[in-house]
Amino acid sequence: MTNKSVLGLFVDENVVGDALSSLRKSGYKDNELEIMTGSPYPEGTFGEAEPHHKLFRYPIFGAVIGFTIALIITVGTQLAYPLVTGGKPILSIPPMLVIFYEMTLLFSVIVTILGALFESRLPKIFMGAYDERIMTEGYIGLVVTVSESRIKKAEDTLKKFGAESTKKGWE
Amino acid sequence: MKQSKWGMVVDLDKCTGCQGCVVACQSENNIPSNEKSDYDEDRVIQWIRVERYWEGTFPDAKARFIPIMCQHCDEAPCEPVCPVFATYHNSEGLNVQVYNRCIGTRFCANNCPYQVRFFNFWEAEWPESLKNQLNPDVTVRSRGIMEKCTFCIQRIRRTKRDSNVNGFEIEDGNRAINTACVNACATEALVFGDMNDPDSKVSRIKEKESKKSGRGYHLMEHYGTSPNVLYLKKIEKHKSHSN
Amino acid sequence: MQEHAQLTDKEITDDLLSPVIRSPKWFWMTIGSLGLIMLFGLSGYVWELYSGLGVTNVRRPVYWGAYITNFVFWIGISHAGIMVSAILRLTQAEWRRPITRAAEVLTLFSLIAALSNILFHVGRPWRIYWITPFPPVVIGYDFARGIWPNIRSPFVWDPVAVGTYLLSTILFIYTCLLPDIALVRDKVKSKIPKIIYSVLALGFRGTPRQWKIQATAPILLSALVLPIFVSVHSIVSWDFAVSIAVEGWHSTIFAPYFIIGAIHSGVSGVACLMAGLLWLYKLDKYIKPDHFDAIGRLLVIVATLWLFTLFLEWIFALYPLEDPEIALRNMQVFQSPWNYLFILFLFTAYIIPVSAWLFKNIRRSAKWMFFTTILVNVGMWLERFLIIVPGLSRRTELSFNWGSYSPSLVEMGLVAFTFAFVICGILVFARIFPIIPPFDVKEGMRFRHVIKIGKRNISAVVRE
Amino acid sequence: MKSEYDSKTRKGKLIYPEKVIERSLGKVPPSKDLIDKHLHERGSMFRISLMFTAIFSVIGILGTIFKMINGFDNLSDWSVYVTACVFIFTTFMGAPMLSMATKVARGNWSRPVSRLSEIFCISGIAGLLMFLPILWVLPSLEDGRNTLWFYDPGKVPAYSPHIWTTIAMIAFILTALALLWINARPDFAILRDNSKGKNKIYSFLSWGWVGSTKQWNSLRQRISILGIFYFMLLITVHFCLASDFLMTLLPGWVDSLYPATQAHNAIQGGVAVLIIAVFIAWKWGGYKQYIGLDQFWGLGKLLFGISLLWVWFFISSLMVLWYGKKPNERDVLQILMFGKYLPVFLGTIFFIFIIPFTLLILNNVRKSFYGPPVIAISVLIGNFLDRFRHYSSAYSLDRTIDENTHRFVNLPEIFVPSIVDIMVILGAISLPIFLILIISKYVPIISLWENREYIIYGSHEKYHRTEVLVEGKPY
Repeated sequence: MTNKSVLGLFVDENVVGDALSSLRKSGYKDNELEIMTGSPYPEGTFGEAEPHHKLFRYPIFGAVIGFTIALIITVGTQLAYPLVTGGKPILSIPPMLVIFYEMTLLFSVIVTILGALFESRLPKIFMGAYDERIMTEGYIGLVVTVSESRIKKAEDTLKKFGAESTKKGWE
Repeated sequence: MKQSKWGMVVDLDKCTGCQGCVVACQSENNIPSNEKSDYDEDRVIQWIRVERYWEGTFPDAKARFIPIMCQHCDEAPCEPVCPVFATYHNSEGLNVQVYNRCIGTRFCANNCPYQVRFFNFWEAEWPESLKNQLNPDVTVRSRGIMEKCTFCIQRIRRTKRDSNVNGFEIEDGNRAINTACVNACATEALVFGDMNDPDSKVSRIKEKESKKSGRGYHLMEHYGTSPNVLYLKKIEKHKSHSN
Repeated sequence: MQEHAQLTDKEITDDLLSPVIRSPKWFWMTIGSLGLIMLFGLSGYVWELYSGLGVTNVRRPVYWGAYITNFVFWIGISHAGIMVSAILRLTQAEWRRPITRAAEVLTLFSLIAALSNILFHVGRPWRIYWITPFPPVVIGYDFARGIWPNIRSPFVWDPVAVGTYLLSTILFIYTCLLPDIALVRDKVKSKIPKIIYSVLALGFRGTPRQWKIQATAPILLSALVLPIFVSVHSIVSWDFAVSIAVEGWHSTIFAPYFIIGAIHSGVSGVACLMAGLLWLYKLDKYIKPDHFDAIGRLLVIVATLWLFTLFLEWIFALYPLEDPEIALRNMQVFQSPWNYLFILFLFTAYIIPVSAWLFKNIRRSAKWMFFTTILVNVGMWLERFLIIVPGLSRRTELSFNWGSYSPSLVEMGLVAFTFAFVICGILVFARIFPIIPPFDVKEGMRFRHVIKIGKRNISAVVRE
Repeated sequence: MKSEYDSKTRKGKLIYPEKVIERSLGKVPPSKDLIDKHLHERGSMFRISLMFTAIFSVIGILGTIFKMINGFDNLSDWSVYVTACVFIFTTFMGAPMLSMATKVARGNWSRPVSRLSEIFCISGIAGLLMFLPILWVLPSLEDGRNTLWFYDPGKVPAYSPHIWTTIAMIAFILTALALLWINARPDFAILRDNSKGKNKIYSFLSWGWVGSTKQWNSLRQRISILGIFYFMLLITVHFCLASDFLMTLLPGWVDSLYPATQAHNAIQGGVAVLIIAVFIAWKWGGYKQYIGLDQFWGLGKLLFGISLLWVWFFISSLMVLWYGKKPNERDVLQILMFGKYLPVFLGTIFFIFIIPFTLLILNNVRKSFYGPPVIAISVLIGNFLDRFRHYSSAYSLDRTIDENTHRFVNLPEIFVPSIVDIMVILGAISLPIFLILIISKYVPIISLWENREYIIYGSHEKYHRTEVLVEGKPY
């Protein structure tokens, strides 16, 4: 069963807030309501549900991975070819520290990026109901994604609150 | 058989600066002949070179000679900085250079206090007449890599192999195992041998001269590179330039 | 207090995307001329590859020359990019908004330029991959090697560090670029670019969740990239500092000395770039005198700290009173041409610019900042040259081997190539993506408040 | 600026209006409560600590006198004394940097604690007092050691290190006191007008401060100029101490980074003691509603960054010395790190880096009342061990050198402090605290005027359906 989504374009933050709360009152869940803005607003400007994320955990995973790889590479290569150079010990710690450091940071960065993409639910293949003016002209979009039966009511609500234009899209 | 540790003694009081060692080294190790242009642009390749210093002023000016080759340091600064293990310390105490591995970062050359490492800026070339005198035991180095004195490792290897095959003992000072420069030295200023063998000539000289009264010293000792080449020089009344 | 222009989203979008939508008049001409310079340099490189490093002027004992100097220089420039953007993000400085991306892009291209110098430098560039720890099995035909890299060598630390830096820079830039790619996607009309941009934008729609990640990820990444930034140039400095044989290199201050020098030259590079962009793209509404003022003040502090480290380096080089060291310093200061270069370096790197930046109206004028910062970078290039070459010309006890060096035409050509390459790269980037992040500017507009005390309007900003 | 957007017809283009927040200074008077706290409320805690620090200071002074009686010739006898003296400069005298730095960076969070950091300026007097005997301890340049002054008889006086270091130190301390006074002048004026008893002193201290615009502007200029001077002199003093009073006494040690490292240690230790002071003021001083979580958070972040920087300094000098392997470098590594002093060295690393790094990396430790102080204490311990590692080894070193190997014949054992040394350490720690407690009777430890600015410029505002913190940048 496919959901349908309707988008309303607004200009005034407070109006969006009112629309959102009234939609909530008339029984639409938070996961059905979505706001789209062309640039960041402070959290909860529209009284929307505050998104929770675990981005701070990813670097630690990455660090662990990187450190292990560095450990394997450094110790492994030095033991695989135990050639004496300049009377330095076969397992010399200070150079290993350098490699540990770099690899740890490298992998924590990579994993953090992946985490950022995942946490912001990207990549998204189908845009659904979307309008280009949101990005370009700073309109605020309010998308309601529900089943066929309730889509009409949602659109009316958006209209009632004076959405500049509404358009439908498949999700 | 016992692990040998090769070393050399250079007696500066005997050296006449005749450059014989240089020529011998050039012909033994397939070093391209150094033209005038090479000297002009500081790109000569001399695995062993005789440095000449003037002491005093005319009329009583003395020429001092010091032959300098790779010191085969036990704690060589040039080794650890090579990213590809092209130079490392082998089990016989030699600081070996592996030409095939070298990628020519020239880091080792910077790190050598004695400046005995040389870079092949051009492809090595010989006049047609000299093509046949090249030593078959020594690789002709391609351009873009470092090279340096090897204590004629090819001679060491060959003699060892022969001794294993024909089963004769390598006695000290064997001309087959001596480096080319040592063989060529007319005044026997250069002595080559096994330092682990207590009664080899090298060890005996080292024993004698390393004492407080002795003439022995290492080149640029304050770097703490602990070289395997021992220099002998009698310190005269007035200050000498060569150390 | 500067006068804030209030702009709508639409205006901002049109302003900042105009060079992306339609290439400016001067664009192709500039790219072409830069391309000629690059071609000249590259032809020199081809010759070098064909006939060997003899075509350069490096010689015994000065085995390192203009290429390594240039490498260190570009690494230095690359530092400020991330450093400026990361530190400003972490401290939530409001004036960061228009300049962060330009700084990061500068980092990206200068890093690539630096890496190219290594290719020019080594004797057998086609074997350069041997310093990476690939298992010999993978490249089976390669019997000659059959060995791992020697991780004790600073030249193995370098690729690890610089590679890490480059990769994280690219990812960093892309993450911060996402919303603007989405913006361009919605702005462009023509077919094929639209498809490409939509693929790159990964379907970014600007939901609160996405914006929250967009706010959080850069700060987190900055915190991760700053340590990399510090380590990279320390490691580059250790290339020199670990070698005991060269006087004037073996000094423990080198890591901080190089880092602060890098910040000095790099922040100047960023200011220079900003002035250039301001002039090229008419960005007066976004890049304000206040930005240059702030950068100028930062630069004065950084430059003075750098001078202090320079002082430490010199005083402790002379402190043991060893002959080679004294001979070297003597040569640097008293012997031609090094003394002229040294004086030039001191004046261009510190005396002229810093004394200029002490004046408020010089700090606040883009033109002046442009020229002074260019001066700084001339000086910093000279600084690296004066560290590397005199040190290598070996004023040691073995005076038989004293040498000298001056770059050859090929080397100069390749140095010019790197400069042309970086400028060209930044221009091309600015043609493809907005070089000033529109979404960040919009956010800045929205977050601007005013605290009114009596008649005085005090500008204030929102901290979340 | 108003929006041209008409919400009836919903036409026109949208403009971001600058949200204007009305404020007036009249609404935020200098807090009466703060003034009362400063003038009247001194808990029994205060008196007890005053008493104890006084006693310990006397003990320390006695210890110093004992040492003087034993004479100045034996360097190793004084090694702990020097350690303790330098410890004052690497901890207490570093604290004011925080206030200077944040004033230059125009941060808002640090306004409530900046006075606490300035008050530490007074501890410089203790440092100077402790430094004076060392002038007799340090041998003159005639003993032929290497020096930064390139000693040649006739041109450079044999006592130039002593002279220049003393001059730098006095200038440093005078600058510090000037800073304290200039920063506190407006508060003195406020107290002059609000206090019954002490207004004689305050009217003298405030030196005719009426709070005119001219005065405020000149105040800001002076603070920034003196702040820069303070930083430069801090570096200079540590440069002199670290080089002439330490490095030249350890032959073969050429570490051009160490002076910078010690200056950095000073800033780190300064932040640490400041955190502890803030914690005390928050817990027992009764300033709970003035010092909040933000202050601890900011200080924690600062300490974290500085500790990371410290380990970078340390590694970058270790790497060069370790790789170089010259004879003298091996000796130095043996003496300072891997030889007899290994336990002290490991302790340093543990307390000064590992603990702060592993704990402060967690945000909820940074953003807590009890996390930062605990870590600060460990940093201080590490700081002392570091000073001890360097100074005591350098002062109790047998300088006979083998002629052939150019290396030390015998390395110094770990110096075991005697009872007198313990007394000196106690005194060195408690005398500055004693001075600070004394001065805090006269200088309010929460700056009245900066606290007022803090309230004005940082405000929570309503933003549509949420609330945001709006921070003003007045200058």
